[in-house]
Amino acid sequence: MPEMNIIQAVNDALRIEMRRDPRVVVLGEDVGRFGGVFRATTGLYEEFGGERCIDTPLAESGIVGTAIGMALYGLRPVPEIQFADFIYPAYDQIVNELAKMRYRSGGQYPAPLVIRTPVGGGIKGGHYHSQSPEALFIHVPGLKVVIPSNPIDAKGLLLASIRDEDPVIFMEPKRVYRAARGDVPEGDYTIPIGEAKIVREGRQVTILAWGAMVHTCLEAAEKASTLDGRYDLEIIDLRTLLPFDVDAILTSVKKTGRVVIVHEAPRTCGFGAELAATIQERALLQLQAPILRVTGFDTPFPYTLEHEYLPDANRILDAVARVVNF
Amino acid sequence: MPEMNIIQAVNDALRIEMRRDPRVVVLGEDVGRFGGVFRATTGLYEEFGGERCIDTPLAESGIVGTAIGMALYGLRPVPEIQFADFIYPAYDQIVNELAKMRYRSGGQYPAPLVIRTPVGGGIKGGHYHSQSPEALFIHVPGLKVVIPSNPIDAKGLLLASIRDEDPVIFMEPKRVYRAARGDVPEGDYTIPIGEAKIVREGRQVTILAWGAMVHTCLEAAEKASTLDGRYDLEIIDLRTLLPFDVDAILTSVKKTGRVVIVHEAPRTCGFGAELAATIQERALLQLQAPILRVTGFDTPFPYTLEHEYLPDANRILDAVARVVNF
Amino acid sequence: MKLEVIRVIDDDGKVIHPEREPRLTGDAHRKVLHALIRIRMVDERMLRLQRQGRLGFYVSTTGEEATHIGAAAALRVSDWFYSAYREVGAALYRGYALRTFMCQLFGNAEDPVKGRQMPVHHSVRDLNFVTVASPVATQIPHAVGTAWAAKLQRKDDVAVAFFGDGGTSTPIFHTSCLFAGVFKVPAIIVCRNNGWAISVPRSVQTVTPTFAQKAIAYGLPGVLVDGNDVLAMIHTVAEAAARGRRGEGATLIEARTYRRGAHSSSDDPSVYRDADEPREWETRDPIDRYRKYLTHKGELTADVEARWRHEITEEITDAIRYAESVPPKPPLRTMFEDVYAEVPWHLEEQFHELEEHLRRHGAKSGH
Amino acid sequence: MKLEVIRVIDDDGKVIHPEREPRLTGDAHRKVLHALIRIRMVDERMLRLQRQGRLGFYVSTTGEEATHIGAAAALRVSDWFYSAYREVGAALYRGYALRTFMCQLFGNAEDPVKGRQMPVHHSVRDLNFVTVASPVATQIPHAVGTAWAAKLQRKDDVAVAFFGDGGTSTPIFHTSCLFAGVFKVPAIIVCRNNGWAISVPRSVQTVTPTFAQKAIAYGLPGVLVDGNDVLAMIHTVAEAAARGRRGEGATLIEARTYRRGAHSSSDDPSVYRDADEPREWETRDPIDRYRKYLTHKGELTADVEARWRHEITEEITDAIRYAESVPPKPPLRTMFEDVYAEVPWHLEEQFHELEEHLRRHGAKSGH
Ligand SMILES: Cc1ncc(C[n+]2csc(CCOP(=O)(O)OP(=O)(O)O)c2C)c(N)n1
Ligand SMILES: Cc1ncc(C[n+]2csc(CCOP(=O)(O)OP(=O)(O)O)c2C)c(N)n1
Ligand SMILES: [Mg+2]
Ligand SMILES: [Mg+2]
Repeated sequence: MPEMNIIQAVNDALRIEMRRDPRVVVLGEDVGRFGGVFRATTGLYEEFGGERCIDTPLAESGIVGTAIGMALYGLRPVPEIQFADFIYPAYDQIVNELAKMRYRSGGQYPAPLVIRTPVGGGIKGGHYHSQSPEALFIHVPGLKVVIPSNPIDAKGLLLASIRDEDPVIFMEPKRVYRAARGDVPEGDYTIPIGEAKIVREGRQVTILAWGAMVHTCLEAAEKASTLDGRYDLEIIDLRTLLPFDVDAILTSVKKTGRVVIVHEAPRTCGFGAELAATIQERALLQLQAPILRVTGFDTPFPYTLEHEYLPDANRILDAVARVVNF
Repeated sequence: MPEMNIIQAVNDALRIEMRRDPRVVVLGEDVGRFGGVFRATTGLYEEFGGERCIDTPLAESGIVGTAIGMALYGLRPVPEIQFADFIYPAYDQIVNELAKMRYRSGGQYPAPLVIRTPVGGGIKGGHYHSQSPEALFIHVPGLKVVIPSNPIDAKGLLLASIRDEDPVIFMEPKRVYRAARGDVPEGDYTIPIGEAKIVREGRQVTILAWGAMVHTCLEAAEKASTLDGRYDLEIIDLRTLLPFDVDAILTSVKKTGRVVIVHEAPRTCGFGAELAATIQERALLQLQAPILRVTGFDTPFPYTLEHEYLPDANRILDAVARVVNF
Repeated sequence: MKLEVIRVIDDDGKVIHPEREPRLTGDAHRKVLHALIRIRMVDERMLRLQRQGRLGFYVSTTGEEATHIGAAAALRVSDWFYSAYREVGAALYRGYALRTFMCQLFGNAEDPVKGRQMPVHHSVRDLNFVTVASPVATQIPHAVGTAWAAKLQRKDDVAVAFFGDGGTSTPIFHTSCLFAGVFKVPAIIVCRNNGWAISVPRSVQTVTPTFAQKAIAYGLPGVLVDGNDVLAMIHTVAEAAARGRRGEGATLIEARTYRRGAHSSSDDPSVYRDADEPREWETRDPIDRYRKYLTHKGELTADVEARWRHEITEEITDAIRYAESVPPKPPLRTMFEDVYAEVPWHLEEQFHELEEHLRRHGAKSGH
Repeated sequence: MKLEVIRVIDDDGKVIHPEREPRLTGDAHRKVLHALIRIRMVDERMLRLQRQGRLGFYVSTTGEEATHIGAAAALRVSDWFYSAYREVGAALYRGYALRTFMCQLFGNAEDPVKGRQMPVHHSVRDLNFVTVASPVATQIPHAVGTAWAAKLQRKDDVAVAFFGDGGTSTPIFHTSCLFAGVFKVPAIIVCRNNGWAISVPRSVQTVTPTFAQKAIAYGLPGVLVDGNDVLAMIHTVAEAAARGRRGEGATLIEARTYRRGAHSSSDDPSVYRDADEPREWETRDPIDRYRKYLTHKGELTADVEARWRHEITEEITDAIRYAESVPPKPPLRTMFEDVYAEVPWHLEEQFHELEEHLRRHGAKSGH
């Protein structure tokens, strides 16, 4: 199994699916000859030509809007939005059109497509190259939201997403695009949408995370275990944010009775709120402590102070200490 | 004090402020000669002329985008988005520009303006005339979000919003636009942004609601009190959703130990999630039962079955029974 | 910029441009006239029904019928039709059953879109008439994408998108036309300029004398056509479709017409519009003009139309009766279906929660 | 559509259109040349600094300086300047201090925008140079709104917005131009067409031969100007400003130029662009052309420029030294300020939470 990073895994998945399924087309800004500003579409233009790996004008609403029309006709478009921070001009097409197509047509006109977009901070990107807007899509019925944390999941989930019958917002954690490496199975495989993964077993506190934060949580767990083995953390990588894997979460919570949720997005009305609300609804009596959230702050994403803004192992451990010592 | 409905109260507030402050301009689709499709701007064109009550082309991004430019220059624009369902083409201007102007310019370029927009269902409007997108703005740092439930608050909060130094998304509950009536003080007064209001005192369960749902909750409380006075509900009308009045909420929760949150928007990642998350973080030990949410379902807003979709007194009472009998 | 208004007949139905006259059989002509009359009669009856409180909402197309009936007549059923809320006559022209049409308006148990959308938001998969949305102009990029997909798949389908004059102001109009131009797709982008966007006159949407000239911004041909001349519509759309099929790309069409009625059943134009304005346009009625043309041509006798009117009245009555006899609500579970291809756990739970609740409290009256 | 490219001088600095030649004093001319040379030198030095790892990111404007320096020279400081990330030379022209400029690039404790944005996202309230954003073209409606507000308040300020060729594809370009046309506001909308949007060539943004012709869609005058001819830029923007001040509304300008360098310090054009292309454009360098013009005119001697270069080098060195001496981070509390006019309770809490946390764990290294 070749070692790959997330970019290579995404690239591999796209290539496999474009070879397998002639309906798959990739479109977006700079995805063609250049292979994408993060190089995730490298080589696709050369292999599949400009009709299937398409450089578009600078208009996210046009990219998503025409991709919807393609999907309605039977293609399987995989539009790329260069940074999630630039997805908002397409927001109307995503939330009012794409998300509602199947429903409003009584099931006649589904529009399955996958919007790939890099998310998250930690790359010195400031306000507009760092955002984590997952909650803005999770709140919209009709969309699925997926975010891998590592190359193996990235490939399997992307293949599953392209084959899914529903529109998927596929978020890629750009901070670990190259840093997260792994031995990725060759060829075709999928990882089911909707299944979380326990990336570290533990008995004391359940940590819920996704994307780049999974790595920060692992770092925290490592650190915790050296502190006289004081904290024994169970880390769940949600992988799919909608529909999320409520069973995996509740099973863990019933075991540990303590929960810390970690995300980069601003706290208020972030996805952490939904998880906390759901858990207390279903497992209040099992909770030994309040569910805490370690998140980005309720400010625009800053430039110089981004590492103060982003959750890190210390902040996670502080929250862990609070729930353990509650 | 004249009796007014919400539309008249909004209209009164706009007129008062346009008379008082020459910087205030109103702009939007059909707001001019027609006075708005809900007639909230009636008479303003006649009194203040087409330069201060402006019919625009059909482009929400243009309405909000140019209003930002006006605000930067020193005006106090009050753009109207005809239905909140149509706000998304302006979403980029709202979340990436308006919300971040003051912050990203180091405080040099604030853009105070008020976006008025009708929200909510119950008027046979289907997918596109019924949405309650508050969570999509609450999650965005830099915006304030206000929603009155009655004409007295509508007038006082709108006047406060226009005079506020920050951008405000001012949501108007269209279902009770005409139905909610009250004796509205004449002339100038404001109601502070950020303060909730206890609209019914009670000891047994705290009900959190806003907009049209406040009336549904009152109906539920009424019904509950006749059921052998079984349930004694305290109803808090949040009025401002961001920044929300955490003290008022916690004071009530500490008294009752039981909470039901009611909103029209889809459940997942709605504002109810944030409230539940916050309350359990701060008052877990006071909770006698899980915090329950009675909300719209996670589907697009339906047409025929809208009253099945919308929370009503019975659904609220079911949740009340569950938290009481937990 | 001066653009010629494409016409075939004058206001009296006389041919003024024989070189553009579509070569249709008598039957084909009569089918078009029948469709025009039928949607006109449907509109009248539905507005009455709405005023009687039997229907929640309606949007009529009176005076503007030729724009979309002409387009439908110029295209194949295999071509994709992306309609706004005011061109549903095209679905009827293609064969959409009036009973089904009526069930959609009522949002009842036999509504093909399962009571999920407001009246007039039809969707007819078999006829490639794509699900209508309320937000203005959002369908344009879909037509462009569909046309693009057809091109990529080497099919010779074209896609047409209709929208109003207000629609040209939307941001999505811009990006759609741009993509259509850059990728040279067989799309036909039709602005049905009826002079008003609710209360906002055309002069507020743009200061340009025409909408057609906006094509210049996208490298598209821009055609201005008399939207009340059904033959000119057929001619123009057929030419655009032929261009598209020849691989020459998209066309932007401005069809000049006029909204004679209210914007919708919720609107009252007397507040903002001079009552004389609509009257003026009655003299340019598309049905009258076409009827005269066909009569001159000897393709129509008075008794034919009388018979049609009788049949259509019966047909509408039957459809209403039918729709009113169907259970008024789709099954509860439909509310939770089709959000996704399969109902996910949270919606399954929400369905059961509601079902259980209604079992205890009894179904909703409907308020 | 054929549009003349407005020029004043040819590639050799010879006046070919004396009727358009701006009437500037020798000092004014030298101020313009100095500004052109200064931003060129700043760019070179900053890119070097970035490569040395002393600066996080940089965007240069090499070869395109005349577009915005010309505009700045044609306008008053009271006119509002809405810049993209590639026209910050205009702020320097207006008097923005290089030390402050440098502190912004470093995002340090003296950065006027408090370390909140990436390098080159300046904001200079005193000089009416409005806070720069990264998303493309989002500033255009703000310029239109500002110009509109000035008109409503009977002030004679105008507002200019700059953006790239890619910017014309955005939906907000469309609605902005439309509003500018409909409300006849004194805005100047400048597309700085430098041939590329990162790796995407101009030919993918539109199939039209010019961007200027898009003005026809909005009823605006559309002017095509040689963006490497600073005199032509001054002339064109001055005319547009005069039109605006006379109440005649907005102007759309396409300034033709070329991005000779990489898109930004994160980009590598060798992957997608023929290396000869930029070389061709070196012969049309705006500084060379203008220098020749001024030399012909007798307004410039060689020693002046040598002195400037020396001074500017010193000035830049001083500014870098200064910026590197300032504490590298703004105070923690600034992260929570200016989200709102006053810090609300939840941000106050979050600040204390973080402050307390850092007190216990020690400040961040900065990674
Ligand atoms: C994006 C959006 N904004 C506002 C509305 C509300 N609205 C519904 S129809 C309409 C006017 C549309 O006018 P036009 O495009 O000319 O079409 P017409 O109704 O004349 O056929 C408006 C403003 C909407 N549906 N969508
Ligand atoms: C809305 C949006 N989409 C994508 C990007 C990413 N991006 C940054 S610059 C750029 C190209 C801009 O090209 P152009 O407008 O021609 O300006 P230039 O860089 O050539 O000056 C892109 C695609 C962005 N900043 N904003
Ligand atoms: Mg219209
Ligand atoms: Mg460019």
